[in-house]
Amino acid sequence: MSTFRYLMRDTFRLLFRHWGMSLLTLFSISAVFFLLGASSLLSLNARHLLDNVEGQLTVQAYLKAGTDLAAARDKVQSFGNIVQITSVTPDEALERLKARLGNRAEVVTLLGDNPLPPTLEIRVERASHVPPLARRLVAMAEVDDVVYAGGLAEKLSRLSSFVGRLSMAILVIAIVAAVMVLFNTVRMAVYSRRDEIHVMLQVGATQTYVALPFVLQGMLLGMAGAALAALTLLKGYASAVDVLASTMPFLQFLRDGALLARLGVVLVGAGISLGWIASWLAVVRFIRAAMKPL
Amino acid sequence: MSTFRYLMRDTFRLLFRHWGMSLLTLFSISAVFFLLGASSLLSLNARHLLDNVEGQLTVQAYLKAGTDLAAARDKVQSFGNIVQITSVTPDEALERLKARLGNRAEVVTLLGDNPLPPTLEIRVERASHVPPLARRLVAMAEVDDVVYAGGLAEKLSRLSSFVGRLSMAILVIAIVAAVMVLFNTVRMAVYSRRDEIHVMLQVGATQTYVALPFVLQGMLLGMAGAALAALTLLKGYASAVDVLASTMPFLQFLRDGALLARLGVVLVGAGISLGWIASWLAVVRFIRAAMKPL
Amino acid sequence: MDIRISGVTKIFEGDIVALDGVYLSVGAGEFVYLVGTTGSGKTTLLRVISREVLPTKGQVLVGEFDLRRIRYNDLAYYRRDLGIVFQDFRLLPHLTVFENVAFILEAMGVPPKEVRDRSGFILERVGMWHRRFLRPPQLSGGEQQRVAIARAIVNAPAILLADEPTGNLDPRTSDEIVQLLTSINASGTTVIMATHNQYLVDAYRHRVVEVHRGRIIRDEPQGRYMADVDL
Amino acid sequence: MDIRISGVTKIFEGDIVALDGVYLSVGAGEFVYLVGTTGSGKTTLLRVISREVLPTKGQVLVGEFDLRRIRYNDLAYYRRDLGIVFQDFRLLPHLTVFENVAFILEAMGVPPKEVRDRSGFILERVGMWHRRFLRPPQLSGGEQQRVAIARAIVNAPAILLADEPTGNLDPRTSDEIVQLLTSINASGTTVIMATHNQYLVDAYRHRVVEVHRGRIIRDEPQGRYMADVDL
Ligand SMILES: Nc1ncnc2c1ncn2[C@@H]1O[C@H](COP(=O)(O)OP(=O)(O)OP(=O)(O)O)[C@@H](O)[C@H]1O
Ligand SMILES: Nc1ncnc2c1ncn2[C@@H]1O[C@H](COP(=O)(O)OP(=O)(O)OP(=O)(O)O)[C@@H](O)[C@H]1O
Ligand SMILES: [Mg+2]
Ligand SMILES: [Mg+2]
Repeated sequence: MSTFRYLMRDTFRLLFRHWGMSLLTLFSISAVFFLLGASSLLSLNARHLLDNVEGQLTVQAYLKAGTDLAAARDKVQSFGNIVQITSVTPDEALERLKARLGNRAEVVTLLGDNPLPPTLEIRVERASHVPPLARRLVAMAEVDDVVYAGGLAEKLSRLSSFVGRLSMAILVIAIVAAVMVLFNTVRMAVYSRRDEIHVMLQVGATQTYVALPFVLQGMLLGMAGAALAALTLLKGYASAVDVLASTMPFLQFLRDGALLARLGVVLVGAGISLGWIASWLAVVRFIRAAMKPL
Repeated sequence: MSTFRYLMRDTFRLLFRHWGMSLLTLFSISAVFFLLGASSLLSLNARHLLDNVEGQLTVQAYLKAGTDLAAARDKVQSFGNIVQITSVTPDEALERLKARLGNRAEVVTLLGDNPLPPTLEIRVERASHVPPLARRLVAMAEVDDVVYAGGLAEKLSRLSSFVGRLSMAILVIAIVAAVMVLFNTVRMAVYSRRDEIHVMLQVGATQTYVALPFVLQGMLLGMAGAALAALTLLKGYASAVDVLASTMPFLQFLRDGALLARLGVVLVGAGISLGWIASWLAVVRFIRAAMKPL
Repeated sequence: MDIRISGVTKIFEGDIVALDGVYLSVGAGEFVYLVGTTGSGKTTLLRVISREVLPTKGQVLVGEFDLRRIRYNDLAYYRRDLGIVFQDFRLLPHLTVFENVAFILEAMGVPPKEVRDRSGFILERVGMWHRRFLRPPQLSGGEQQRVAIARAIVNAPAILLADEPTGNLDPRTSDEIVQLLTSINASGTTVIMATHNQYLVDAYRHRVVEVHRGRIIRDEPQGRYMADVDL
Repeated sequence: MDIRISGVTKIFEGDIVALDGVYLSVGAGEFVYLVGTTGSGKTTLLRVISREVLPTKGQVLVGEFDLRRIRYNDLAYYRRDLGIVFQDFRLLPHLTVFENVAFILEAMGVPPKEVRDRSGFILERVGMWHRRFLRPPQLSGGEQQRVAIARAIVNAPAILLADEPTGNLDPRTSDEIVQLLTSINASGTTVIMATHNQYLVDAYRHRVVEVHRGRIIRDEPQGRYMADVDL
């Protein structure tokens, strides 16, 4: 019980003795976690945007005249990654065309025999699924021609994988940076109290008693930094989305409160864990070295 | 001469004694300067983009029939912020219309008397100049109606000022962060050698002799960090522009080599100066305190 | 706890032989002066007993602990049985005199009230109570030394290792300190005191062990000591 | 350089009176023992001379320097005329013995070759040349003290302030050190040495100044000293 009191006192002494260092760490950690959160939001938003756009991703396969639509449809269905297939018979296609032409529909009668092919309209899930699907469709004997927004789909899929890789890289960099910053702060705290640690170990303090204040210091700094970052991020995100949505109304941004709250919790959790790991690494190595006899 | 050798030796000892701290500082400084450079590039690009779009920013002022075009033109000219004014007489306007209608030009003859008003086409420099200009034009007695791409211009000007303020904020934050990081590193270096500094001052070392290695340490770290950031940034920018330009060909990115080189030089210069200031602040306060008698 | 040192040799890096085949037994409750010229190995011998130094050769047994084999976790508990007055004091400059003494007890988990009482009592005893709010850099050399002694004895150790505990004290205060150590010894604590002070060795008779170039060259039981040795 | 201290009082925070109206003149080339009980104010008096401590009242003149008025830039040059053996040594633990002595000369801008020669010579003289590559924590207490003395005299100071320079030395080495200080004194350096060692004060006769509770209570010229004072 009394040990706990001593522990708390020592932890706060550590935090406040070098308060400049503590503040700096806090801000660095916040910056790193802000970056982490921002990149998560970016990639979540990119995915969200793509989902919206991709919802309308359709490949049209014009079949050879006289092909059995149902059979072709079953064949295509087996390809996988397919959300929906709509079969359009030549008659249906003609009806649609007429509807679209409105009061000039009588022109269609000039076409004589219905020249429109039976068609499959295939919806896929992801932009990246379009090009392979198109290639497989072209290879089918039944298919006469394939039409799809190839450029757009491919661009979207490239952009999506770019954002994915970017936020992955940021994730890795941010974690490494957070560990480095925390490790270094605790290491400097340990270093600046090296004589004290030596003496404490020499007069019979256990490793745990010596290490715990440093570890707690690291965890508190990690937690506070991450919490600060999460707060700033979520507040900043709300207003950024407001500004961006009004200038670029054609883009759909993510505004899912539960998801954002979960992001905040994940950030704070990561802050605590990284603080723990980093300070443990920093202090244990030092204590082991200090305990080693000459 | 020999003093210089001692100085160099001590500076490198400082850098390498706590190499973990030095490395961390290097990376933090790099990150900060990277941010700084990236935000500069962002705002330069935003400006560049806006310049491109704004090159075509035109306000059309339809004057009342019978107005003296030249007088009106002179009046508008005095408003300022105006790149170019083209006067279009009713006859010229009619000719243009005919030209645009091509082989259906004879329709114009059905209009009878020329109904087109005399017009001023006013090019401005910035999107933000459009709304005030339009307001002043509407207020003129000679003007019948004003036509401009109001929504677009206003959105552009909001976006532009948003980017401007964003990069200004980043600039300030980055400078403060760089100074803090450098200050703290040097302060910790000073702190970890506090006994040494005390003894040196007590045995007759001058303040300059004691301070210089720390100041040089700060400057070298600032310089190296900024240089690292500049290199990564300019290399990264080149490939980012390649990717972005191929996915968004409708956007014009900045690719002016001389400008980018100048940005690099500015970054490195800022690194050196901030390193100098921060470490000077860190060490001088400490030395003054150490020199103070009890 | 009795101490048995057998065949201990310590060679530091750079082929510096600090101890060279030392055999020494100290029974529980003894008082031993460790004398010898500068650099003869007194401090090293004390550090072997506190396991700050691991012998290159030889065995050290203290109570039931074999210091070669002791595990990290046991080491902390072993050291709680020791009190050490370091030759260079090693007080913590950030803490006040009072805290310097109290933190030892805190590290052992003693409750705050008892920590206050025992620390205060011991500071009274070495005559440093009136300086309890100062920090070590604000003390004179002799005052620091007395705080170091207070810290070493506050946990009522079974063995007290005092390395030159009177180096910065005037003769009168030195007398008082040795009287203090003697009374602690009388209550059962083993005391090993390294010293250069010939006067004290003469005045307060105890067993005398002389070290020279890392070897024990004399070991006189209490009362048999002759004043011609090199301190 | 001669030292004139007139009416110096030093009151530390907490109303601790360390010096209380001290008058003391030391001529150039004198050798003065400063004696007195623990906490009597010897170190404080030496720190007043080195301007580590600024008196609350009174005047200190050393050579042409008025230590109350001395400017920051002059202070460094003033201190180059001093050699100080600190009671707690204050060696730099990261530097080797050799570097600990050499860096003083380096800070004065002495060329590397001369730095090497002079440092080596002085380390020979205090008998620490064979330990030149070790760092202070690897030295015995007495060895550290000798390095501290070497550092204080390497720049051939006009005034040498030695605070308890034999506290960790055995009698024989203490003799050697005082002989060394005496020979330095013979070459013109003023020496002020605070000590608790009655034997040395008796054996090597010099002027003796006794401090008690911050006051000078005795000032005996060389040879007139009587051994009944409190050290
Ligand atoms: N860590 C170390 N590395 C190298 N040599 C060491 C180390 N510690 C001690 N020594 C050497 O071992 C010898 C004995 O040192 P020790 O400190 O035991 O002497 P001592 O008897 O305590 O002397 P003193 O009376 O001066 O304190 C010395 O010559 C010293 O230089
Ligand atoms: N910075 C300080 N703040 C407060 N009190 C101080 C400070 N420095 C010294 N003192 C007090 O002034 C008194 C005289 O100290 P000083 O160090 O001069 O004694 P001394 O004669 O050198 O003793 P010793 O022989 O033990 O070294 C002591 O009681 C000490 O506690
Ligand atoms: Mg020793
Ligand atoms: Mg003193």
